[in-house]
Parts: sequence; structure tokens; C-alpha cells
Amino acid sequence: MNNELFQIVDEPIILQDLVDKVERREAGAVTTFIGTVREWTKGKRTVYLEYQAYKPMAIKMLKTIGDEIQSKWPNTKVAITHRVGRLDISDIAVIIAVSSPHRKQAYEANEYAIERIKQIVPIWKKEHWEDGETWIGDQLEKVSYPKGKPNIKGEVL
Amino acid sequence: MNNELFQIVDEPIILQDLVDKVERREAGAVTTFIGTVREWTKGKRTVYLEYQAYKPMAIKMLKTIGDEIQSKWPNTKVAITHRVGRLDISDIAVIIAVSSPHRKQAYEANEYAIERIKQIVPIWKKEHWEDGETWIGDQLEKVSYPKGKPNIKGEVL
Amino acid sequence: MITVLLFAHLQEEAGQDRLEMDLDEITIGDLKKELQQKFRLSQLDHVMVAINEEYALNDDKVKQGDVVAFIPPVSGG
Amino acid sequence: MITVLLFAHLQEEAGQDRLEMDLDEITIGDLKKELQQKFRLSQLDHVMVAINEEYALNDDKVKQGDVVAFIPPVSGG
Repeated sequence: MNNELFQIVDEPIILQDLVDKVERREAGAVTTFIGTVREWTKGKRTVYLEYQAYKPMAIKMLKTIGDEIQSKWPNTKVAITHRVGRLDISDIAVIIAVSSPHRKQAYEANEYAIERIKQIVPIWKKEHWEDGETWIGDQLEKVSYPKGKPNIKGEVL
Repeated sequence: MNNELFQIVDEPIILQDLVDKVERREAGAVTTFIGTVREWTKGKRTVYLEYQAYKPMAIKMLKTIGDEIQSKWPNTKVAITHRVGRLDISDIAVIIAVSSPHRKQAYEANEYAIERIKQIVPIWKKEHWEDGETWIGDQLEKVSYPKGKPNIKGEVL
Repeated sequence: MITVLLFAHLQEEAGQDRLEMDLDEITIGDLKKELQQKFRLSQLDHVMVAINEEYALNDDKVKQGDVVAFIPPVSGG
Repeated sequence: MITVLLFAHLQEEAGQDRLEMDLDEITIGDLKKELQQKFRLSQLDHVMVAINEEYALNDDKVKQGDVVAFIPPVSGG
């Protein structure tokens, strides 16, 4: 197991590895988020997905999210791994693990991490439907960045 | 692995088992909460804990929480396992896993579950400190039930 | 007979986790008083009661064959 | 020379994921225009740009040796 807290990989992600990375004696709570490939999206059937990343920058942005979380919720520990390449239905695309002494922070920081991943981490998803394929744009369903660039300063949109 | 969604056990809880119980092709998100034994609570050092349960009723109440979640967040699937007996620092006391098509519901339902466990499930924790032991009362830090009994109807306090 | 189950500190105070009592048609409130006297239990105001695994109120009645559990404030999770 | 990296649909439209361009001191905005002409790319208004792995604005300047990545709206997670 690689001990890096923030990773982009092309093999399956192991949940327990992420939990092991954040476990500490002072933690009473660990939350994990597991993002998997869903078969149906708004009535359309996905056959498989392809994820592409600008890897060095993606890792850098994951670290940035980690730093943001540290400053918002001190005493949490975060690990994030995102997978790229071809993923089939139910395959895990991303896992986020957060530990903290108390549960509230572990939930909040975890949810914050996935929202930020969808804003600033250069990873793209190509949906392969039964009848075609598309690169998916911004999942926040904004057509452009109102401020000219992704919200990179940790503000909540 | 036991396939029951709601369990009280006296062996270690395996995270992946809980996730396997809630995984479905229509789920795009799984959240887990892992409650572990924390070493320090308000400056006091815990040596180990003992959990006791009124087992049949505890399972029934876990199922009640599952039903509440079904009605509040349709299309989620929940599994909860709580361990009893002696637990050392970092041992897992409880795991909650929730799957849903979209992430928001998986976070909300998961946090709801742990709050409700602390309200209505007949499980007690005895702290063994360096210098003594105590059965811990209501962790919500209420000294009594304002309505005469634990909030068993799913209202948020 | 009704069966009474005790947990956590109540179990330790009473020195037992289960007892049979020869009672019928008694309210939870009165049953609490009986037990408090019998075992010199600490006060039971904050202790909930379940009859046959369902939470009950002080005015609810217990009848023969019921299983009554005394449930101190819970602390799971 | 500056290195340009393309991702997602831009990569497919251009038929390559990386190119070297003999440019210097050019703004992101002007570089976008160059690329759009060169490859007949779909419009780049919603495409972000990173210079050396840091998000940059249209007015920011690219200089020799920089790595410029064109980043369509992201869809990870």
C-alpha cells in the first residue's frame, strides 16, 4: 500500500487502505465516501466510463483540498484516491476518508472534499452510453465559471 | 458474512462487509461512518471501554432507524452493525453504511443514523479510565428526556 | 409474573440483570417505586422503560407475562 | 517554446494531447485564439487554463518553457 494521502491511480481502490491512512488514536470518527459508477443517470443507461486526469496537477489540487480542510477543520486527517481509466458499473471512482476526534467534523470535511473535487480537480469523465459517448462537463451544471476560473480559494459557491 | 442489515455483534466489525451489504448498481454513492474508541475525552484518558446492549430491542431500534431513513430518503439502503463487549483504543464500536443514487442523501442519511443511535438504541458504554470506571449517560448531554421518553417517532430534537 | 431486565449501572447496583416479580396490572411508575425500594437503586427519573421491547410511559400498565426493561440514558455509537 | 496540454474533448478534437508551440510572452486569451484557429477547436470560453499546474486567467502571460494546460470543465468524483 502506498502511503501517500492524495493519489491518482489506475488500479481498483481498496477502501480499507484509505481508512488505515487516516486512523489515529485520537480519532473517534472516520467517515468515508465511496463514489461508484452508477448505471442510470436521468433515464440514460451507462455501459462504462472512462476517466482521464491531468495527473500531476490533479494530485496538487487534491493536496490543496487537504490544506483547505486542515484550516477549516483542524485536527482532521484526510486521504483521497481517485481512479482513472476504464470503469465499469459499480466500480469505485473515488474514495475520501476523513478522521477526526468528533463525528460532526468528519462528516462536514468529507462532504466538502467531494464538492471541491468536482470544482477544482482536473479529472474528466467520458460516459459511454448504449447509443454513443460524451465527455461530461461540469457536474455542478454550471455552464461557465462565474468568476472566470474555478473557485480555487476555498469559498463555498 | 451475515447478511442482516442491522446487527449487534461481539466480534470485530469488518468495514467491507457493511459496504457490500448496501452496494447496488443504481447507487452512485456510499458513505460509511466508523465510530472508534478514542483515547482522550475532555482531557481524560480512556484505557478501554465496555459496551452492553439490550440486544433484541437494540436490533429492533436499529431497524426502526432504517425505516425512518427509508421514509425520509427513499432509494437509500442502510446497514448498521454495533459491537458490544470489551473494546480497546481504536477498536471499532459501530459502522453505518448508506448507499444512494446521489451523494447528498448518502451523507444526510448516514449522519441521521448516528444521531438516532445515540437517542433510541439501548446500548450503554462503560468508560474505564486510568483512575476508575463509569457508565456513561446520555451522550447528547441532556439530563432527561424532555418528552418523557426518547424521541422515538423520528422527530429531530 | 413479570420479568424485569436491568442494564448498565442499574444492573450493578441490583447485583443482577434479570428478576421475576409476582405482579400484575401495575403502572411503570409504581413498578419503578417497588424496584427502588427493593434494591435501593439510585433514582430512576431519567431511566426509560420498555415493555416487550417498546418504549413505554410512566402511566402505561404492565401485565403478567410482560418483559419490562429499565433503560438508563443510552450511550451507544 | 511553450508546451500545450489538451484534455478530454479538446484532445480528441485536436487529435493530440500535447504540442510544442514556438511562442513567448503571449496572453492566455491570445493563445486560446491561436489554438482555436489551428485546430478548429470548439469554443474555449468555458475552458480553464493552468500555467505550470496553477489556474490562470485570460490576461495572464505565458512565457518560454511554460507548460500550459487547457482544462475543460472538470467532471471527476
